[in-house]
Amino acid sequence: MNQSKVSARGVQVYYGDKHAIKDVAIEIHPRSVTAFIGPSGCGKSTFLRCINRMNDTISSCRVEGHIAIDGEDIYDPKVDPVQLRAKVGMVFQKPNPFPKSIYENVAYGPRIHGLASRKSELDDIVASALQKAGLWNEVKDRLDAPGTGLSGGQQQRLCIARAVAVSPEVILMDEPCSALDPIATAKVEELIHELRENFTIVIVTHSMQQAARVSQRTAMFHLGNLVEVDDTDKIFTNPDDQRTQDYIMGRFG
Amino acid sequence: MNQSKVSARGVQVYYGDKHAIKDVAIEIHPRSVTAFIGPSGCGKSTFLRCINRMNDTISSCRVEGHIAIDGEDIYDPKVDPVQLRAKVGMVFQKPNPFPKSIYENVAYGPRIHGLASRKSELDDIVASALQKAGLWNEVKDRLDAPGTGLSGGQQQRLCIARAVAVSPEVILMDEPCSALDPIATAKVEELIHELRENFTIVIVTHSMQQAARVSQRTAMFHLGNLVEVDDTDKIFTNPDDQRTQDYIMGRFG
Amino acid sequence: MIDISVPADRETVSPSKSILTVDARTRQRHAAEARFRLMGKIAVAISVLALVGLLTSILSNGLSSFRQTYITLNVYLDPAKLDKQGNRAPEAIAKVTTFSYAPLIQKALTDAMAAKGIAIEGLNAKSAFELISKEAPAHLRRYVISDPSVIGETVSFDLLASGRIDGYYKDRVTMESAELDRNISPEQLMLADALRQAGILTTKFNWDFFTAPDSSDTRPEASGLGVAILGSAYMMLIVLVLSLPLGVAASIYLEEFAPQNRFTDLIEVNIANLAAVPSIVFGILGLAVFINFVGLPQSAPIVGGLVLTLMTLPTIIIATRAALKAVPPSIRDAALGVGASKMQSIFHHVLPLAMPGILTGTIIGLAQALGETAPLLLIGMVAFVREYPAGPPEGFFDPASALPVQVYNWTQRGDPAFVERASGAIIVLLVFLVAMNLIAIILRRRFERRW
Amino acid sequence: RDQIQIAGSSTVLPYASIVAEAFGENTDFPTPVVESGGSGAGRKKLCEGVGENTIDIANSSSRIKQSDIDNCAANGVKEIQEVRIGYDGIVFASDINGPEYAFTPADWHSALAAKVVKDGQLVDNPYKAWNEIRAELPAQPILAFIPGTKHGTREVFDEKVIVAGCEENGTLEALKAANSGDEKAAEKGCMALRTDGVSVDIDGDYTETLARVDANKNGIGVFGLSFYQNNTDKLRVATMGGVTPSVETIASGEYPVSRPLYFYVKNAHLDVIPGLQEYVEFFVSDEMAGPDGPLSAYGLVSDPELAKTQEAVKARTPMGPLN
Amino acid sequence: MSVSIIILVVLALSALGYFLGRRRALSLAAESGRKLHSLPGYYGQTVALFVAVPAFLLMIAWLFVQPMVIDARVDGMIPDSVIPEGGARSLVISDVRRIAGGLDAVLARNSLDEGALTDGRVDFSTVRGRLAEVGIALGNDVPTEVFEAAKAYRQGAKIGTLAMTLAVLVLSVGLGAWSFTRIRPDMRARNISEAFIKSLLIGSSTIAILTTVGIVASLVFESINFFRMYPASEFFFSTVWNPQFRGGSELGILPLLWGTLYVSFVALLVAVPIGLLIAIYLSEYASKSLRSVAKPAIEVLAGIPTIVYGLFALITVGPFLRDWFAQPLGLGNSSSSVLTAGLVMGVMIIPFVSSLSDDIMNAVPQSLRDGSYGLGATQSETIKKVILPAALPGIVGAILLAASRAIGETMIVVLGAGAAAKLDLNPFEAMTTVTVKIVSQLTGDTEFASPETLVAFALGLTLFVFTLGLNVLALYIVRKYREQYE
Ligand SMILES: Nc1ncnc2c1ncn2[C@@H]1O[C@H](COP(=O)(O)OP(=O)(O)OP(=O)(O)O)[C@@H](O)[C@H]1O
Ligand SMILES: Nc1ncnc2c1ncn2[C@@H]1O[C@H](COP(=O)(O)OP(=O)(O)OP(=O)(O)O)[C@@H](O)[C@H]1O
Ligand SMILES: [Mg+2]
Ligand SMILES: [Mg+2]
Repeated sequence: MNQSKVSARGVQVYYGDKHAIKDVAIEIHPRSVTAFIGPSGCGKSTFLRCINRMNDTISSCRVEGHIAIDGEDIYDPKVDPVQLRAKVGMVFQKPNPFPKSIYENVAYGPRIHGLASRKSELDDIVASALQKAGLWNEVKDRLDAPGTGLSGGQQQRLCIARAVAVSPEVILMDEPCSALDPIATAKVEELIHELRENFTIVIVTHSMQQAARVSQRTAMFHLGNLVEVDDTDKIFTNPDDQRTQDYIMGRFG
Repeated sequence: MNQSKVSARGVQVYYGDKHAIKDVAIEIHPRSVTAFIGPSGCGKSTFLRCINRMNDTISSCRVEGHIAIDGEDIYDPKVDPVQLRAKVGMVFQKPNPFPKSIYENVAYGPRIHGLASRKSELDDIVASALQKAGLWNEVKDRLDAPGTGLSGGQQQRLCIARAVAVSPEVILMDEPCSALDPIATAKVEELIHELRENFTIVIVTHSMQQAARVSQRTAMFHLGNLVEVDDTDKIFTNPDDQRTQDYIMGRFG
Repeated sequence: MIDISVPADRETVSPSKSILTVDARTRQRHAAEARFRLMGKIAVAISVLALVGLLTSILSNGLSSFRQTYITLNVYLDPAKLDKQGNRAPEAIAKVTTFSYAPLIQKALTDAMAAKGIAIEGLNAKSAFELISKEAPAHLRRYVISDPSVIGETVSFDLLASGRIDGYYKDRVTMESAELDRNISPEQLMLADALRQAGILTTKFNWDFFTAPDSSDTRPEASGLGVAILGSAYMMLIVLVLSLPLGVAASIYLEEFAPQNRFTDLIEVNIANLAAVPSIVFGILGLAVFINFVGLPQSAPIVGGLVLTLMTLPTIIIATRAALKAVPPSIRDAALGVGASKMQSIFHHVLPLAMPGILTGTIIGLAQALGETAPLLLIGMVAFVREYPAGPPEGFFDPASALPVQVYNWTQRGDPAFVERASGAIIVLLVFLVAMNLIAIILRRRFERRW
Repeated sequence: RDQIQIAGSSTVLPYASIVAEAFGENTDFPTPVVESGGSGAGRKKLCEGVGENTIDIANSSSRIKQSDIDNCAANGVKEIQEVRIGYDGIVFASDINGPEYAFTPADWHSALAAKVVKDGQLVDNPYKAWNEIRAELPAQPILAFIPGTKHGTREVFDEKVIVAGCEENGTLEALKAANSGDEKAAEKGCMALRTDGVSVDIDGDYTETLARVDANKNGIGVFGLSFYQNNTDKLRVATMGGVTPSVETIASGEYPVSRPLYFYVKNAHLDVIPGLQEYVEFFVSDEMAGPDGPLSAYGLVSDPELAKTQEAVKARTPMGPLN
Repeated sequence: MSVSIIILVVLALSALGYFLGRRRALSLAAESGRKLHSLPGYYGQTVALFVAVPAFLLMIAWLFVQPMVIDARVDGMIPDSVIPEGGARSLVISDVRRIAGGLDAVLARNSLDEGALTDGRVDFSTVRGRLAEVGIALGNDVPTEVFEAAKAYRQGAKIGTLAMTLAVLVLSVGLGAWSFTRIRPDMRARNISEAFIKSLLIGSSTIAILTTVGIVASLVFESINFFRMYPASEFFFSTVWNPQFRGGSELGILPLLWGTLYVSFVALLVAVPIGLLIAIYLSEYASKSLRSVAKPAIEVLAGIPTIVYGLFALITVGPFLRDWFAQPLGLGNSSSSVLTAGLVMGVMIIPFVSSLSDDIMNAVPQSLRDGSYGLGATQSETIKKVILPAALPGIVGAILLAASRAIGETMIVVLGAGAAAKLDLNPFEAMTTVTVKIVSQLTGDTEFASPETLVAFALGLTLFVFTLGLNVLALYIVRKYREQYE
């Protein structure tokens, strides 16, 4: 139990009347990559957003149950969501760059967390984050161009860089490669590999191949239920649940 | 020449100083699917938006060259971009549902084009469009819920349904399956197959497999240049250009 | 251009931080957050406090104007005075001036005092009569003219008490101040008390305040807001009907259609500048254009409405443009992408989303227009008007005053009784304002959404 | 148009509205519309031309100027009647709870002028309290609320108090000497008031002055007689040259600070606008403007030559050239 | 037919055109089996617009031109001899116009027809008296030439009006019919009607320009008169403002401009922070219910008549500042001061900043907030660094509006800051603003054609140019820092 980075029990999420997550329990291991898979609309993003309490911002959304990070209940009233989110970073499904320059987009996190004391340090953080996200070459000579003027895939990588720049302990990535070409995808996967050594990563993906490539454990969601969670190898070769098998085989939707 | 649905010659696009599309010439065949592939930021979306003049809305964007649909120059001052866009539908890279109900999102196009004279007809159009996009089952009992309250993948399918509902002659799809699970993807690909019988489709995709599965012809972009355009089989088996080969093999980015 | 290079990789793995114990930096940030939030609360509190303070002072000064003191007398309408020929000819009766009615009332009062056995030492009949408003004879005269057959009968009238007597029951006048006041004496106040005891003098709700026209300085107790309310209503109708569509239309053109060039920049600056033009200058414009050039009548709500429209337009345009600008382009793209024309995308999607801002502009613009006096000064609406304007639309061309004008006028008058009435008029003006904006406020709430 | 339109001075406005109200009550004519907006603007409007969309009467707290008459003539307004309706008394009053004041014009000049003669020398005004000027005056700091330069009252104040006081206390002589005998410059020097906040211009109306006196208990305000009469419970009036202002002392000319009030009628409108002639006659009738009429009761000092005015009005005598 | 009846008729025709056009489009489409280019309603709209818009334009043009034409004709009929000495020709012409209007009234009152004018059933020997009966004022008696001219004028006007009625109706019906017959399924009805609407939009925005032209024009004329009487250099550069009744006034604008700037600055110093904080609190922190009450409530502040604020400044704030700050600090003992007026005015303009900014901030997409929260930013950091910059253009607009209101305010300044024009840094001193002096000089008792009154126009014009400069500056700043989201 204590080996889990994130542990959830009996999580229920409602959007108004709609019951979006039904009694989900899961343990997410530290220094490993967990993949969430499942058909569109099954609740992956919703559950992901529970882990750093991003659902707080949706007024109609109600979360019940227990989620702990490092054994600390994150829905405890004593918990400070700001600190939580600094610790648990997030890359959103829809790229949402700030209407600022590319540089400012990435520097924003380090600035508010005071990660750099000098300008040059900040420059370093920005550059290395962009590089990790595989965007450096494309933007290095237009860092002061607006982030909103980038292409879809570039924006996505910018958001990855932005999240990475604050070095959170847990990184939640909601389909981080959806708009990326294979090479950029590979670059991001490489980043995930690298990050895994020190951090805990949860990634939502629709690509079975990607899940298989990058994750150690995989969780399968369906209609708001967590169908099954296990080692990735096991899930992809010998799932317990029929639905998992069917989904992986591409047999329902 | 006359067999082309869309024919472009010497197209140049600039965003302010940035030269985003460099002298592209391409013929898009009618009743077929053309896939645009290429690394992120190479100009696929930009070129796609030229085809129905969506770039007009970006004030910094300047388009030069010649693009014709059915032999008519679409940048001719006599051309009404509205009519053009009714004829050339578009699914954007980032899902952008209207902040209205799901029903209204889909019904909007048919309404302004007067495609239904009675309410029941409109209902039918909406239902069938949603069905084609594979969203019907998920939303059929909450058609009056806001479209913005859908999951990422659902929003994407909603936008596909919205575009399909007006039955345009040409449909431009910018990564329509990026947020979709394999089954939903299959459903959309099926739709594309179906549509191909009567319509012309251009699809931007990052998945080589998808390009291979759905398209008859493939165009490869790189750094604003059209590297090569040919039959899909040819591109994937025996490309003329080294860059295409490299890209398909996943060797650069 | 920011020019930086890639550094050597820096992998710093800090030990995991607890989320329950707040570290120093976060504590600081939270303190900043709390301060910021507190500042927000304080700001809201300040403004609400200011509002409450102002409203209480208005209400405490003005609410009393909704009640008025009356003296009920049975007046014998003496034919010998009112109809000397005795044939009830309306023309002859119309010739009888109010000066002839006054003695009737004075007599009625003396009789009433005698009947109740009221006698105040050192108070003659003439001083006693000063308890009754100068409006009373006019009231009687109107009554008789409307129905000459009542002459010769004894009719019971609720007559207004004079302003000072009324003030006595509203704590504005006291026995001590009456000593010094040359318009009232303590004896008169004692008489008033006696009459009150006898049930002749009563305080009632003052409907006339809302319906009666203005009155001259000598009879504050009779003045009302009827003409002003009508005038303001007419003007606001014109302002609303003209400024909202014009303002929104102009903003749409400028924000969505106009090419971005020097000329449109000029227009933009120009509109912002119009907002800074003092309102009296709009009055100068109105006088020159609408009255002298077009030849519209003086003192008429139509001119006032047009001038206020011009004055409100910049406010609405600025607010609308800001709101249009705030709608994300992706919404426009979505509409254009399914083949909507620009016009359709704006009217179907952008405008509804910009609605809250537009309505705010309207609310603020109308609030300003409703309270404005300076431009009306030059087009003749800051005036003493006692005749009601006709119904719309002819009434738009009749002389009228306006609520702020009434406030402005009353605050300038010598008799302190007008202070209360000015505050009462302000209450009415604010109620008018809220009523007028209610629809906008409700609509705005409905249109508000996040995306 | 069926109602009379009147514009002009806000000093005349209360009287005009009393008359208009009574006129509307006692005749079949509609109540005239009385605008305020200043004497200057009123006379300008009167002279804009003849016709429906111009006004019939301009109220004025000062006599019409030649430039107005010229302007009228240029616009086709040939005949105007001048009607003097009475006099407006100007009084000095302080808070009711304060001390009594008995002023002379010289006191006021010494208190407010920028330069005064002290010990035979022309010096910057050194006085801080009234009793420094004259020992009989109370030991109160000097603070005066005087009409702003937009008000016609200020002209009278300047002329009848400041300049008169200037002459009285010898400053005029000294100034004349300093300006090498130039009368005009000396007078101008007399009227230059100190700017250190002791003399406060009021651009608003008497209610503002009253409010200021209320907020500054040692202040002395300049009011119209009628305004004072309505507020005798709050204000204590000062005597000027030993005379207490009242309708009687002003009418007799004993109290020095007063001015005539006028209105000007466009003769061309007389038979045209219904009721105009009747209104004019009604205004100057004894029942209204006489010493026992409501106007007098309200504080207008009745014109001793009212009978003459009544005749002129009946005869519609247009005014001759300004003398 | 009177103008209003023509308007009603044209509007009715236009409504009819809408239905016919729509129906025809539908039936044509059904007949030919071809798809309509636009929605059927647009065909109706096109016909309706063709019926109404050109007809109205013609009517407006006609109403402008007709009097000029007739005036020119009448002008020829009037010999110089009847023009009174020193009078102007234009006055006689306006007499003609008035007589013509009066004749109508006379005829109407006596329920007579046209013939009466010529065959003398009505006695017009005393035209002036006759007209007076119906409430038309004339300055002089009427010479025959003028009377004849008036009759001609009347005739001309009659014919003109008749012709106009005909022309307008013919144009309206004609264009309607023409556009009706032109309906084809492939006609670009939407484009046509949208072009019409667009021109209406353009028309609306020209009103702003016309207003400016009007304002400048109505100020310039009298300003020139002013500068003829008073040297411009004194006006612009003198530091003394001291108008006098008997002439010899000093009318320097500098102290007034300074007062305007100072008071507005203090007001903005109050309103901008408080207003912005309110906007932030309401749009980001407050509950929905609090917001829906507080926002309209605060807007009431903008609707309270300024006299209330003025009295509040005069009676409460002024003495308070004097007794607690100015006197202890030795900064003077004036109860009216720049600070008093500024503070109170600041409260009044809070809603201008708060409500508009609140709307704009509310329109910033949620995804931007999410992006910031997701990085571990606190709410206040998100607001300061993401939302405010994104909403900047709207906020600047709001502030400009507030500043404008502050510059234009009079009552609060009169009661709060006093009427003395002074150039001083001390905020506890009484000062005054340009606007206050515009109002007071314009409504004062000085004669109109004196520099003391006319200076109001010059002040207005100068203020106009001055604020124009400030606005250009503001636009430049916004352009520089603007951030476009999505
Ligand atoms: N609005 C804009 N302003 C300036 N530059 C832009 C803008 N939009 C795109 N670009 C630039 O133009 C180039 C092509 O962009 P485009 O969006 O066409 O790429 P793409 O091929 O669609 O990439 P992706 O697969 O990432 O969506 C990119 O370098 C991008 O940064
Ligand atoms: N804000 C919202 N309001 C109401 N319902 C919502 C909201 N967001 C999501 N939902 C619903 O909750 C369910 C789960 O949504 P979620 O976004 O978690 O799906 P997902 O697994 O991330 O799907 P996808 O792969 O398409 O992104 C969906 O049925 C969706 O329609
Ligand atoms: Mg999702
Ligand atoms: Mg793209």
